Amino acid sequence: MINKIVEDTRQAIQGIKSGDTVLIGGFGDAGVPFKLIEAILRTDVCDLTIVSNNAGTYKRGIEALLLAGKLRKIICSYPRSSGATAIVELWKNRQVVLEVIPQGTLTERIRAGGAGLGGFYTPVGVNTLIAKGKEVRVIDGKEYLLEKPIRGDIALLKANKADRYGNLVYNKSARNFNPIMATAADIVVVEVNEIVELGKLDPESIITPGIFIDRVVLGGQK
Amino acid sequence: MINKIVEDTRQAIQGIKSGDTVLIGGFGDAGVPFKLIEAILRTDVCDLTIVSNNAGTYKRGIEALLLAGKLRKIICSYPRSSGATAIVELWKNRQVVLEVIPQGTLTERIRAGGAGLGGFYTPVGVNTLIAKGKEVRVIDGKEYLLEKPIRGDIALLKANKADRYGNLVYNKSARNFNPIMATAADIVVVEVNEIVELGKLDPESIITPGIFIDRVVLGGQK
Amino acid sequence: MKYLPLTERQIAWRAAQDVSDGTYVNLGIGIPTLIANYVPEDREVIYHSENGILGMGPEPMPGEEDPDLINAGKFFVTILKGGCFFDSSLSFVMIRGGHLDLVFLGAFQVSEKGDIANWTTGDERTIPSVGGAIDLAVGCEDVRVLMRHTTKTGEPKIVKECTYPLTAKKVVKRIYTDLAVIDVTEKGMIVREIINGYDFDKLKSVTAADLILDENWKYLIVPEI
Amino acid sequence: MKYLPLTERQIAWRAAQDVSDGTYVNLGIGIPTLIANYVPEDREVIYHSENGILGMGPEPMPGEEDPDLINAGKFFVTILKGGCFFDSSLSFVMIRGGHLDLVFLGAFQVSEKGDIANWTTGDERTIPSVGGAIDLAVGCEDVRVLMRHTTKTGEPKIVKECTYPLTAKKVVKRIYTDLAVIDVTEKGMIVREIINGYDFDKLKSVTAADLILDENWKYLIVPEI
Repeated sequence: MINKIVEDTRQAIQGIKSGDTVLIGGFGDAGVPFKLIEAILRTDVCDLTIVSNNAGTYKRGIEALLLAGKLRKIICSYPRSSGATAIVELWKNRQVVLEVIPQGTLTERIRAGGAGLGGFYTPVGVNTLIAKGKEVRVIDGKEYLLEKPIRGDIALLKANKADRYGNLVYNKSARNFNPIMATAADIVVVEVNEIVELGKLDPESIITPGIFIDRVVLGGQK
Repeated sequence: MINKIVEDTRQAIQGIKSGDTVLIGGFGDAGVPFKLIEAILRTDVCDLTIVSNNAGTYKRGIEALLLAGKLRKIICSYPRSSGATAIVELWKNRQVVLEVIPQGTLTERIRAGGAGLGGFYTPVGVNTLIAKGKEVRVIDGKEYLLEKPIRGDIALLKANKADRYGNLVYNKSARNFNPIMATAADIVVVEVNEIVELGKLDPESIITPGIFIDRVVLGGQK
Repeated sequence: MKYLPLTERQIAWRAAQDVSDGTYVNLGIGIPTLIANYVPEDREVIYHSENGILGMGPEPMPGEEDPDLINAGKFFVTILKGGCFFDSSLSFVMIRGGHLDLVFLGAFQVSEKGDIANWTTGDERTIPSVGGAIDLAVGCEDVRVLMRHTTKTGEPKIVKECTYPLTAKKVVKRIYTDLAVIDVTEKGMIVREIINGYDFDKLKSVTAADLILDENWKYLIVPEI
Repeated sequence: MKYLPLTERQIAWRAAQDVSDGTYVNLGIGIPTLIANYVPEDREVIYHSENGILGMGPEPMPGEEDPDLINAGKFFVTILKGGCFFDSSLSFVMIRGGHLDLVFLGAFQVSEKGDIANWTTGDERTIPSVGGAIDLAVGCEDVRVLMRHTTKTGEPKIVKECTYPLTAKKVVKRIYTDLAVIDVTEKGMIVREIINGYDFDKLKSVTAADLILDENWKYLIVPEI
């Protein structure tokens, strides 16, 4: 019998190890798996690379990981936010490596990682600092940059509801990066607001099919 | 006021012209916009290039277009099917150009066309006839083919329900190529089983947001 | 003659008049966000938010905020009838694939050729943050900029060549400032509207690019808001 | 000694025994499709259909066919509890991205190194049709082939090098035929099971590749079906 539901967040993140690349869902605070991130704080793993849209705020989520000294690198599109102080300080003091990627390129690189592609050509970033060190190629008269896939050792996601197969639905704009990150890591873990019986999710409306999910844990209401 | 609903299939396909590339949704008979295709038969456009998963069967759909002599070329993944006789005959007699593409590469090339990408590297087709004439590139030790985007002048889709914004939901496996083709043509037209009031489709469950859709026409029940 | 530069709200009001019925629009962070308040009510406009919303509505009533329903600036918003949610991947298919009709952005600088610099000053002390800025600038056929005509210290923001790191080349079609409305065309920058009490010569003196005065130029008139 | 080659159903039965609980499986068109009938009932297996179904169930009862619910072979199917629908793009993200646990395919030929030829004979008179064959062969870590050991005219289908146009190189892990079960390994092709009444020498005589007999080889025993 397939049952991806685990008892607690400690079991949920099992297998995470120092040096790992961790994909973390969310945009702002919406769709961030705060409980799973807290579980990392209770382990001794460190030297992590985080891939996420933002870099945490107000000492919670990714900012808590930064403050706990667990991160080597952050790959994101928008670290600057009101309430984002740790990343600014650590970046200034060169205590964390920061890689800033256009948001659409970030989504597409993660998708490529999950889709088994070797890379893609995007017009985004041509003639900018983003192009530094990247191959520029003219295709049908237009310039593009070659961008490579991103994959994680583990992905930490947040969804609204799950069943025991790991089928997921999200809530409003808390969907954001979660569905693509679900496809692009060796271990994919999701924190949900609610676990429902198999068959309760409409087959037409499941956003992330369970095939992408390894473990589901109840995270408590948002 | 936004109202993408048109009265009949003739209005729906307005703008189609000889020499156009036409994306047509469907897999087998499921999700094929038969009424929109019939509307093409009633025009004098010809010399069309069709992009679709199959090449029609039993004198209906794409096969009807073939029999009417309207097609110059078919780009598809699987022309051979029980009931597919026209494509076989015309191909043997070199009366139609056939380009066969692996199904996942076909979906991805259409998606790239809709997503503004210049191309992508896929491992599918390396060391096969598919690789003929294509750039092979080693990325991180693995071989990939460069594949280019596909776009249509017009896309003909089938969905289950639509509202006046063109938001769409599909029915079961009739979804198939329709959502990606919706992103990749200059004019995007959809034939639906039912038109519903704005607000009746659940914002969490809309599969194709109306932004991709130009015209909606009621096609009669499947 | 006395003159009153437009307020940010007035710049947004002016831009809002150009948003026609039935358009799909993305409003960048900053002044552009204000545009939604001033689009004439008889026009049905669908707002896109890059974190995965189409049909975004105004801020919610106090007490009705939903932490899962925010815009790209991380402020609480609502969703209107006919709106929908999707993931970041599909959101950027919309943006990069050219599916939006109109994008309004803020900018540090815009060049004569329509180059835009709006994501980083290149300052070593300011953390770079790009978000969807480049995608939005590159993806849409009709990119418009809302900004003050000059910096706080009076430096022109409309320039021959951007000195700040570029966001994208040759993309800006129209600029709305507190002094004028200017189109970026093949022939050069054409001034369509100037505020009352100001004139073309004064405008040239605060602009570091060549300007052409449209022979049918008009006063840039906005309501008090 | 007399021997009875397995029927197609028996080949499928044998392959089905290797489908463990909780796996995500794609069954290619032809003999592989039959596997679903023979997976032991205590195992929960999720079938993927490349036209956009996970959790595909058996064919519907007469009169309950839904033209919108078909499998990749265009036959009517059903969906089981916990199943879902998605578009072709996400379906091939699953396939090419390595998300399926097991893929069973038919084949014209399999080579010693695990190369597979199953999509075209290269015959000028037969219309080429690839479908998802290459994606399936390339995307999954565990690709297994079900086929008759020889062609109708007795030619070996397990060969040193494929003579038909390749589908993919070095992907097949195990082959189920009407005579044997053979693993494709780094060391070569290892015969794990042979049908009763047949032997290794006979097997070699109908195989055009080098074979190694597993020292723990067993009889390939299947029920009558």
